[in-house]
Amino acid sequence: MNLFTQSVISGLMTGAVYTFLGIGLVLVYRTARILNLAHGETFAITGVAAALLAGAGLPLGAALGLAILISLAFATGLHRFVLRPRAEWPAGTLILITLGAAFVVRGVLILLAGTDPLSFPVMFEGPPVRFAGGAMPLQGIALVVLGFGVSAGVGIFLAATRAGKQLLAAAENPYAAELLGVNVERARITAYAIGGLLGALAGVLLIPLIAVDFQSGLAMTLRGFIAAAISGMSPVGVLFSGLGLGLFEAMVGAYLGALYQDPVMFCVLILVALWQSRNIRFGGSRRA
Amino acid sequence: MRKFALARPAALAAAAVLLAPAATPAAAQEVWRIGEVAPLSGPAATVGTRLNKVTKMWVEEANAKGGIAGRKIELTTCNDENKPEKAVACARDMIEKGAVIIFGNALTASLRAIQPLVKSGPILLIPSPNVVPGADTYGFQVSPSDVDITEAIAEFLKANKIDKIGMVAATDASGEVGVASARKVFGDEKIELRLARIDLRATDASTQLARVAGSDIKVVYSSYTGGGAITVVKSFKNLGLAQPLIVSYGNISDAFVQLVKDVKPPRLLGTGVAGIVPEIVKDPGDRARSQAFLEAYAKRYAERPDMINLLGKAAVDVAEAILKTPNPKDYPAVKTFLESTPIPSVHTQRFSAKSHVGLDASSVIIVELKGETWVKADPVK
Amino acid sequence: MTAVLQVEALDGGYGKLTVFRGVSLAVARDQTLGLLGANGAGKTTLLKTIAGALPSTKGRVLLDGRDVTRMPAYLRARAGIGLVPEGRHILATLSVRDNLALTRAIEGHRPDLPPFEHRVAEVYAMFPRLAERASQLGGSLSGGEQQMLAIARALLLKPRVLMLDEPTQGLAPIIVQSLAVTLAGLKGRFAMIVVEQNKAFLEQLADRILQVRSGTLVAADGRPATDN
Amino acid sequence: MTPRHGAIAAALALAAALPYLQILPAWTTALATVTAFMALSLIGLNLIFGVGGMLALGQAAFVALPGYAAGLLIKFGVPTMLAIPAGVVAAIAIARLVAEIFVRLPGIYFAIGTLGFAFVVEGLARAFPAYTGGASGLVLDPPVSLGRDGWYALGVASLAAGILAFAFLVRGRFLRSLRLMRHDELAAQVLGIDVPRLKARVFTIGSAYSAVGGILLAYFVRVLAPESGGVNASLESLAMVIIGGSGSLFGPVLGAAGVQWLFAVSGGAAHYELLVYGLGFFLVVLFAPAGMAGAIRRAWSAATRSRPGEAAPAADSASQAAAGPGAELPARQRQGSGVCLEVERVAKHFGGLRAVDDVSFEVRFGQIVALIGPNGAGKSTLFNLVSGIEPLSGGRVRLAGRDIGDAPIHVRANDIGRSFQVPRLVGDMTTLDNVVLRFDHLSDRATEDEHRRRARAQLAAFGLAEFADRPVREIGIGYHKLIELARASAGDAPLLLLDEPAVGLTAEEVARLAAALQRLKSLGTAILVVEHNMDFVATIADEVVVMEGGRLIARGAPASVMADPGVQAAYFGALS
Repeated sequence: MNLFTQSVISGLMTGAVYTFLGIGLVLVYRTARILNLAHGETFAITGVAAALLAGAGLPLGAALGLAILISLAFATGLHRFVLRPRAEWPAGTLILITLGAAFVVRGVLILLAGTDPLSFPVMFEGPPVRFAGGAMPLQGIALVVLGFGVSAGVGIFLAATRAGKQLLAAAENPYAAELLGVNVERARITAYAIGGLLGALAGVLLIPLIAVDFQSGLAMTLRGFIAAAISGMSPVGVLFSGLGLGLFEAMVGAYLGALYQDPVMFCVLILVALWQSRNIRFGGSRRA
Repeated sequence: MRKFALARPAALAAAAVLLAPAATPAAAQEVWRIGEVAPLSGPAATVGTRLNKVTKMWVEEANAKGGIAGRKIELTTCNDENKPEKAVACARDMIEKGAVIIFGNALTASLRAIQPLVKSGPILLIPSPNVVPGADTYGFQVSPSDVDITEAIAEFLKANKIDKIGMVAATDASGEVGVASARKVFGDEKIELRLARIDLRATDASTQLARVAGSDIKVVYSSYTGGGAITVVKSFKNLGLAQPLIVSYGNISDAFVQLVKDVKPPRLLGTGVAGIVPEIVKDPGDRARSQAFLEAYAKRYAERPDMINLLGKAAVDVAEAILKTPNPKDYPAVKTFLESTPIPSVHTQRFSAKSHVGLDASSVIIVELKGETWVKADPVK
Repeated sequence: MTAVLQVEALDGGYGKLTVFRGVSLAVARDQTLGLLGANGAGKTTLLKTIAGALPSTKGRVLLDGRDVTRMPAYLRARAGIGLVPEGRHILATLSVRDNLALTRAIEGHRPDLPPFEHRVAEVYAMFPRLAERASQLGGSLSGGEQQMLAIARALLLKPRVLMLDEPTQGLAPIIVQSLAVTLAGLKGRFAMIVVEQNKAFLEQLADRILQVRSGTLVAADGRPATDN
Repeated sequence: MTPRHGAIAAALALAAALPYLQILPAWTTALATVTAFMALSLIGLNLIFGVGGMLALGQAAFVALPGYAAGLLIKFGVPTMLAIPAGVVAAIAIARLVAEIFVRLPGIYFAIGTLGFAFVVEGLARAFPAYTGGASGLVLDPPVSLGRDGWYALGVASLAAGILAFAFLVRGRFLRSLRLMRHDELAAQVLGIDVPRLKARVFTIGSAYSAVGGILLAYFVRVLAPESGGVNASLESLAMVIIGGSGSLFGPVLGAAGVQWLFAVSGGAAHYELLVYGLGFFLVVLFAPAGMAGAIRRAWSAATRSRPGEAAPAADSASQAAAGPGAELPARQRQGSGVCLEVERVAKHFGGLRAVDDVSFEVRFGQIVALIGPNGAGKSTLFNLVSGIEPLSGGRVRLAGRDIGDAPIHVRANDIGRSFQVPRLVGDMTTLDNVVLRFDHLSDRATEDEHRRRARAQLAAFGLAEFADRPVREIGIGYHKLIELARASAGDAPLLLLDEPAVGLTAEEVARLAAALQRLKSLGTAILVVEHNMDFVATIADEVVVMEGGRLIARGAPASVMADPGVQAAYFGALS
């Protein structure tokens, strides 16, 4: 077995997870100006729901479909019934509301699923693909392809399509967008729906490779947040920051030891935060 | 300072609390107060809830029979959320309220925080292999220690003429203890150890496995418990590794089997006390008790008991023996009693004045998953 | 007179705070109405309420005789109420062209709409400066250019009624002058309401001037306005 | 002792006795002890987040650091009694050091940075088990053995001391400055607050609370696990502060006690506690942003039907009566004579854009200079260069002969009063407090009462006395410009920079403004105004400076400048 190849494979898979979760956070942040700490809950909800439904005898496809719908309902419901009526509140308070929502989900999931981890079968079965002394499961390939592919799609959608630009405009200045005929509310709920869908997809693809439990949500949010923060909340940047984080984690794990992963990785995060904020002056506006 | 004008409201609230009907319990009949510190939420919730199920079952059964030595048991379970400060608050309160026994159904850091509190009693029962209480304390461990478990693995390797092992250990406390035991035991036994740590957040263990599971390695050991263990097993399968994989005692459960049944490595082994496979227990008494517990538990909770339940059972059996002594509150006497009397359980516990660990490596077996049940492991070729 | 926009006994404000009360006015297709008033008099709130960005608490707003009082702002924009808001609200991170393209949200909701390219060509002809800077970011424009862009955006809506909130604010006199010329050129194409503090500017432009005083409309001479 | 103090004392005594009374199920001495230490450390987070508005997502790091520092010292042979205070000092020193980094992180980046720091501390604690005890936890032996009651007494006493210190510290000038900084950092700088330093100070003091509470808790528990310094612990701390009432004196105590009690009383409740806790937190942030403290306060004022808060002090009301509306500006020393502001060949480049290019002019004491020019001519940039918001690319700025080109904003603020195009007042504070803020940060350090008296007189001089005790947000927007002018000119700064002071004012208000400026001028103040309203400029200005495209194109008396053909073409165009 070739350790380097395997590290790259592992890094790609881990990076896809970072990106998958990061892009959803970026999307909601860029359209609704909210750092959604309940984002990872869509991952946990999907996983727990799919595992329970599949366990109850539903065919896997149906269980996954239903689970994704539940997760979508959560993501859009959070916006529609909780955040939207409070759109005028300060950003910090809205962040805390999403944290509260994450806590509530955690409380519900422990009641439904107990404390044991759950999982469900992979969608892409078959022997792993082997090359250059490494092995990659089919589900892992799907995770990498969809993770980076979908995230790139979202990035392109935001930067290059009319609907994407409307979404960005709705975020930057909802009042102006509304006066120009943009249905801001629909733009926002679309963002939450896409975000929820991405979290759910990440769950569907990743959980068969690991497991999920009641407290997976916040951990996944944090993972996405790290990627998003390093990218400077940029929909294109998060592709690279996610990939970089994944490779970094795999390489450190392989050659340095997992114990040093966090101190090094988060020192980098602090440095990146410093670098990114260098051009922001007091009051939050960018320097001309 | 009008922001802080809270004084009168606070006084009023306090008065309201004072005037509320004081719900002091009437001087009820004497009971055995027993405390349990267990993580029911937080990262170690799996362990805490499983041990708690056994403790609860024991209390129900004992009280249904009219209690022990004529007294009913009053169990207080305190959720420490796997935080030492909570564990300390829980344990201190239990001691204050006159708990005769405390079940330390918690993990390493919490247990290390509670231990000093029982310097002069009550008895602290510990079903965790990661903490070895000193023989001068009132702490008693009903599980084989992590060193014992590692020794059993070493025995197994030697019996199969294997002199190299690959090990994946988490960056948490169990991994830390596991690594220390492995270095010591495998070093003593001249078994080459190849080691990789894995972060708790990891969603893939393939680099770790790639590092430790070379073609020269005949057996891989994962000391990981819980969700992380599943990641290791699944990565193992994905890499298509052919070696037998040994998982730690915490994974010898139905829940784990359900999670890995589709992704089982060619051979999945595990560590555990023999009671988990009653058929191979030599002592007929131990065998009968194990069998009886497995059945009773399955009936009560409609699920198969696992290793952690079994260790919980060992703890409640010791507790029952203590309550049957003439004066369970005479802690020095109880300590002497435990140090001199074997306690029959799913495995007979033999504490001594030199060791407060009731079981040793001889009680540990290497099991293997066949179908959906764990049986004694076959040799490794 | 057939009014394009008719406001009947409208009350509005922020939350529980009523800013204006009992406002009635009507503007015909070829008419420009000037609203004069000091800061805090309620002019901006009134325009925002007519545009649907703020809810009204009483009264009605009719566009071409159709009651739009319950319509959200984006639907009113699609129906033909254009507002050039105070402060212009240019999207700083989008290019000039993308700022203009935002108005394409109304396409498909208005059968009479010429293709976007035609409409853009029309506003570029009116503001050649914008055509030169089409790919520049909105935030990099000068104040006067931003005002042009804000007006151009509103024009792309093919409004039935165009409302301008303090268009001269913060502009240098030379630019104010060219703005007056531009707006005069638009007169007659649709109904206009211009809110200003600059009386001279309004007098150049408006057919009729009303004053907003502490939330009510009065005629320029101070007597109660009897508009409809 | 006032009745209020008596009530506080009674409530605290009762709360302290609560675990012994056994009337609250599961509220025991040990739990109360843990809660007390936790609440003590949360006071720090409350200062940083609740009062200072800095979203610190990694505060638990500073709760764990002193224990680890002490443990390390003990490992190297330092006696425990010495190692404990040294550990606390080390933690505070680290807080001071990292504060240097964090205070430079605006908004969300501060949250990210602090979050990262918690991960680093937790990770380091795990990575070096030989020094930190690793994941199994660091064992700490208390140097003295305190019994149950001893620990509890220590808990209550340290918490009481912490609360008192907080109440003593977070008031008056410090509290006002924090509220302004939280509201508007630029305005804070312009009023003379060294924002990075104030933030660093708040962060350090808050972390000192965390450290003291943390080390007491660590020695009570005897074991310190890496998780106690990590992100989850930090988020839980934040949740407790919010549930208790962020920004309020008793919030941390109520939050810690409420959450700990909730978990204790619902112990073994078959997993329901997480949901109860989650719902509790969620409902508080949704419906009771002021937390438990706010709810209690509201319930209390509803019960007594009294308005919360105190009447203005008697001395203030007396001076208010003395200074009737329209009174003259308070007597003061005349400003100097000669040149006040000297702008010499000043330039500012943004990349290739020359926003200000080789501009020189001066403003003398007792002179009003108007800066005019088309939009984008560089007037605002020039203002920013003079007040220090932007660094110079070239040239010099002198104030009364001193070169101030390198001085930071808050240092210049002592000599420069500035108003903004859109007034930057704190809406939640009274008009008076908004003006007192200006006096707070001038180099002369008079007493609080003196400052309040001067601020009241200043408001009276601008005809604003009636608004003094009302929050600014309740006052019509038309007055905000005038209030800001009163604030900018308070404290006799030799130079005033006024950005479009007449925009949005009625004719009547413009007249009042002109009169006020004339009075300031007569006292010798140098005034530089950016303005578009030419009538207004013609009335007040002694000299006009015209800019176009970043360059100065004309300078002189209003009438002659306006007649200049170049200016006509560039600026007035067809209008004339």
